[in-house]
Amino acid sequence: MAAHVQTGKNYINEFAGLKSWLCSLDHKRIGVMYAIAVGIFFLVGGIFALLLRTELFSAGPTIMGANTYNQVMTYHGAVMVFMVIIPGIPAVLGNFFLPLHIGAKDVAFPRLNLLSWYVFMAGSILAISTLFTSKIDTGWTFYTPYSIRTSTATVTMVVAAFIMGISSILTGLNFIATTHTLRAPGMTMGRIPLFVWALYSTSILQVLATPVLGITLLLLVAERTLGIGIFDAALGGDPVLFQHFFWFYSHPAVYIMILPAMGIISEVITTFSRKTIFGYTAIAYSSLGIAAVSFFVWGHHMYVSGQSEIANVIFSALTILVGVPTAIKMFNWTATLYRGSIQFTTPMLYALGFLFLFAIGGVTGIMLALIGLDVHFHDTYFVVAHFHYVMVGGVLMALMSGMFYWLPKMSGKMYQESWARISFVFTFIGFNVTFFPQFILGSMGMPRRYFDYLPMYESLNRISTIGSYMIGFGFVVGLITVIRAIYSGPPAPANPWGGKTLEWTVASPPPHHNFDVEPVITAGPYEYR
Amino acid sequence: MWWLSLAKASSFAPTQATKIAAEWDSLYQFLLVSSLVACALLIGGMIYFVTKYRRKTNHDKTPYISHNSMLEFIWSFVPLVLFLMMFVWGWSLYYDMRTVPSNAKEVHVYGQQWLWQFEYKNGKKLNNEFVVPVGVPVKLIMTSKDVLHSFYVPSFRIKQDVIPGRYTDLWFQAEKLGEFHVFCTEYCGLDHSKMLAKLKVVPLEEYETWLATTTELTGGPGAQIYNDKGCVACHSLDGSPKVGPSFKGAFGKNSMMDDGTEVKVDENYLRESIVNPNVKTVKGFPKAVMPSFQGQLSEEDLTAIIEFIKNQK
Amino acid sequence: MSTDNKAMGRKHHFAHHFRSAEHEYESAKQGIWLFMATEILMFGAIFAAYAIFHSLYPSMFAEGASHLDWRMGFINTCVLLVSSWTMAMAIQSLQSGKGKNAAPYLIVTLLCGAGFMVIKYLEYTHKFHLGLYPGKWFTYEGAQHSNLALYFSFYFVMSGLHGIHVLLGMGLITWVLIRTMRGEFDEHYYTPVEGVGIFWHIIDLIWIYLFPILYLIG
Amino acid sequence: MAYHRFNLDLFISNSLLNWLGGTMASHQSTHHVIPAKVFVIILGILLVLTVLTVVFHSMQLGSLAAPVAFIIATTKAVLVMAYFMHLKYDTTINKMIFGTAFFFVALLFILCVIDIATRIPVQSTL
Repeated sequence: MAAHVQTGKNYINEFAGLKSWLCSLDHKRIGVMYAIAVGIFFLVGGIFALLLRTELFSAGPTIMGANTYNQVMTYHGAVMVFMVIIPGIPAVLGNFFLPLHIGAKDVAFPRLNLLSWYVFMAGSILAISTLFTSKIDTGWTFYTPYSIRTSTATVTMVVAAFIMGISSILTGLNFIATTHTLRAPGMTMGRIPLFVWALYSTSILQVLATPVLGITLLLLVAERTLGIGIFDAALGGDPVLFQHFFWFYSHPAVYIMILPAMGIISEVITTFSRKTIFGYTAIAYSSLGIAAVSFFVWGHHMYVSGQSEIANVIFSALTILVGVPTAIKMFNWTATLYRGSIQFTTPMLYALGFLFLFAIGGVTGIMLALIGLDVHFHDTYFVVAHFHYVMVGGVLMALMSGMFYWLPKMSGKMYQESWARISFVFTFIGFNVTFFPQFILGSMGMPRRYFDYLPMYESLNRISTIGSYMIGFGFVVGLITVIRAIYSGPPAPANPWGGKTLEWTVASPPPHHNFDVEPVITAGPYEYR
Repeated sequence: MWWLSLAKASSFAPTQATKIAAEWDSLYQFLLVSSLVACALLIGGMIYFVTKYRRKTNHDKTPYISHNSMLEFIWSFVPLVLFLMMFVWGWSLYYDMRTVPSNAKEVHVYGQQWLWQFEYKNGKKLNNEFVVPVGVPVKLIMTSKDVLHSFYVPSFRIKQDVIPGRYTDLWFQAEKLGEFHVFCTEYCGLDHSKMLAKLKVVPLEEYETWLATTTELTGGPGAQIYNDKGCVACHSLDGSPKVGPSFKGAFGKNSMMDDGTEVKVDENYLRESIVNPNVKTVKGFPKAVMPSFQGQLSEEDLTAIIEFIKNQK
Repeated sequence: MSTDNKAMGRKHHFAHHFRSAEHEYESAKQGIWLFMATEILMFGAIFAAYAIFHSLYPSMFAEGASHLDWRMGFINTCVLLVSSWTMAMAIQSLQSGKGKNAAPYLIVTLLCGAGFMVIKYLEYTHKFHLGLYPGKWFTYEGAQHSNLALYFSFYFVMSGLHGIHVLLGMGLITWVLIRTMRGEFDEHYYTPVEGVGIFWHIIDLIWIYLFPILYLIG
Repeated sequence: MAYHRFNLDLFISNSLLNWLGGTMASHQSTHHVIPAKVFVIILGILLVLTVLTVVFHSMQLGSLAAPVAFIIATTKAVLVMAYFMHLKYDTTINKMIFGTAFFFVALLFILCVIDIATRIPVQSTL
């Protein structure tokens, strides 16, 4: 570390100019470019969310008509799922820290890594371009036969999703090869940090699940252009088969979203309790376990879709199995706090917020896994509340926690603690105010994707809309804090939090080639003695 | 059971109008209470640890506890057993939901874009509302005429998708009299949120007499087609525009198309708009939403419906 | 050790983030095999859909298959098998130091690929001539089953997607052929050729299953 | 003093994790080269099997036709994978990667068939 401290060279100022960024093969720069793209798309998705909630403030048309509402609802889902939360943690924080965590100079295929970014940008721009043509109103799930009949720009959006899928496959492929072959000497699979275990399981899901989405979307395009009739009942096809193929990808996709978040939580809770993780092997194995079992459970999205009763029962039993490893992880994190020395920095606050919200998301997930209950809850706001608790409460809280935890390392600047805490408080309270009433709305039977609702649901929807503004404010404050820190924050030391993983042994921001001398690993990642 | 009464206050599910709804509520309340207990343990434990083990100095020494096999086994095996118990209870409830009693009365349900149609065995048809006897099992045989819909009665805790090209069934036995909401819960396009229906539960005798009376719709055969073919879902008779323009006073007037041309509303314009609706669209109305009725309407049906539209002054 | 291609081509040096050429080769091979896994999954899903619909409409699928000319399919299978052999020989000759005759093998593979596409072109035009288009464009009269179009939807989607992959493979082989002729590969460095070779074998593998399922059983 | 201070609890996990790590870092010095003669034999077998497929088809086996054709196609596929794609002489990780792909395709097919085959058809009684 001493060598380049005198020269003041790091991955940001080693080369200058836009071209050096856009053609950079450095995994750290590609991570930063992903961060900018995902950040912008997160704002776009957030604006759609606020439009949505404002419309639902009161019964009857408030600020838009039914057609516009259906489009806003679809864009909120599609932008958030395909462009924010699937690439979010793996592409931003994963690209930046996977090589640093395993003591490597770069990912296995740097050129493929840059190609993934360009493919992702091409897909995203094509998806956003549908906003200016005839938009889409099919819901982010593109269920047939409606997605075949509607006259909106579904083909463009589906091709865009296909292209983003390719980017996701290439990232997953890159990370698996990196984890397998580029670990530093002595870094056995039993000594890699849990964030790397999480990314490894996520990459397995990305490589094995996304191709099936690819062929499903291609068939949907062929359905609209050639009318092939596989998913269209009018020609003898079976719409439920589309749901099978779609959810075969989309349930592993929700684990592509949550597993990296769990990896960050393992890192943050360990560092800020200054205590080794409790049950390293259990957490590593449950990441792999979740990745494996996630391929068996997709049928729980289709309990009332005309799926046979026997298949329903089988899928319900398998869904129960996937609940167990998740519960194990929650218990292990809580046990890590026991007799630790806990420091309430913002990353830790967000991580504790994750534990709180993901616990509620988890128990409601078990409720939805039981077929008897799901018949009433399916496609109501109970399901909307459940997946927002695990996605916003889980993945985005972990993304913010990871962002603040690694901002000193990525930018070399410290953020302002007070403003960051304000953003946490608003996000956390606003989140509960928005989505807890939706559990009640759901059990009262309010269906989802409704532009207009019966008057009896109005008061709870009002509370929910107010809450959504609080979340919006919280995330915007968080974003401003990050940007202000990057431009005018005080310089950050190499190891501001006392972390034990490898990225804290290099300077902040790290040099272009990561490690001056290749580290030799002799012990586990969390050695708090 | 004490926990039942505790949970009853906190469960916000709508009124229990069938025995299955009662069973459903007891499972839901059990899960509510056990979730409350689980969250209290987990989150309470977290808050307790976080407050008790706050960082005192910057050089705190923490014990090196890497794992505890017994504890880890317990908190893996116990949740598994608990979840499997809940799964079996959920399964038995689902079993009751899906076994249709043999003596059930049958009602046929047709879902189409933004309208529910009900048909009884004696040919009685009506839109967006239907009547069932209390205390008698009723079986719904459902299919869709265009895209996916889903028949959902919150007070009965029943839901089943309605799929084009295939029949799906659903059964219930209403125990309470009164009127209950029916929603469509599978996204089906523009007026997905307007696709509501009313389910009236009446005593058996009243149901029998209601079934026997055939209400004669005023306005001749055209009115019947206006209801059966679902025109009512998008075209109103009182002048208010819905998904499509209203029929009131439409005939004989010149109306502006969305491509700016002016067209006189006469027989062949109406005939063309029914058989091939996407050719001309009235200004201000969504394009390519109306399905084509090519081959669904016989010649005299077509003239009857055009006649019906003509005398909507 | 053929010295002349050393003089012509640059000596390959492994990338900075690898410890040795062997290390780079090993991770490159893993990357290639991971990509092959995604290809198998994509085609596997469409085969699964085919099998499901085959069991739903068995007689209609049999009628569909009767319209196909199995002789064309048979020739195409043999053409692809030979091209797989020449591809394997290209890599084998590079590995055993006889780098000079790698290029001819690659050229023969390209020609076989082109032959495959020509035969497929003839099949397609013959079907279009009869009106056996996929899905809603289906204008063939005299079909015993009303939804025969569904069979031809599967036929054109599966063989079309496979055809696109053959074209992609031929593009990759051309790229590798140019680099071979520039003498960039020898017995120590031939990873791109092996990668393209494995991709070509996957295409052949998929056609090995496509031929009996589409043309014979139906 | 690089002794191993970090003890993994379950013994099995330690050996499996390190085995997983071990295979990946193994360095073969020279790559196995298959003699040209073997390739010619493999090509011959493949062509013969293709002819066999057509012969069996023309024998009108009826319900047996599909399994027979599938078995022949699978043997041809295995031959191509083992020899032409060098999978026979490749590291175990690459074999595992390629094997899991087939496993998950089979999983998708089986669970879809479980649903479609066990649907109880409902008829309209109008």
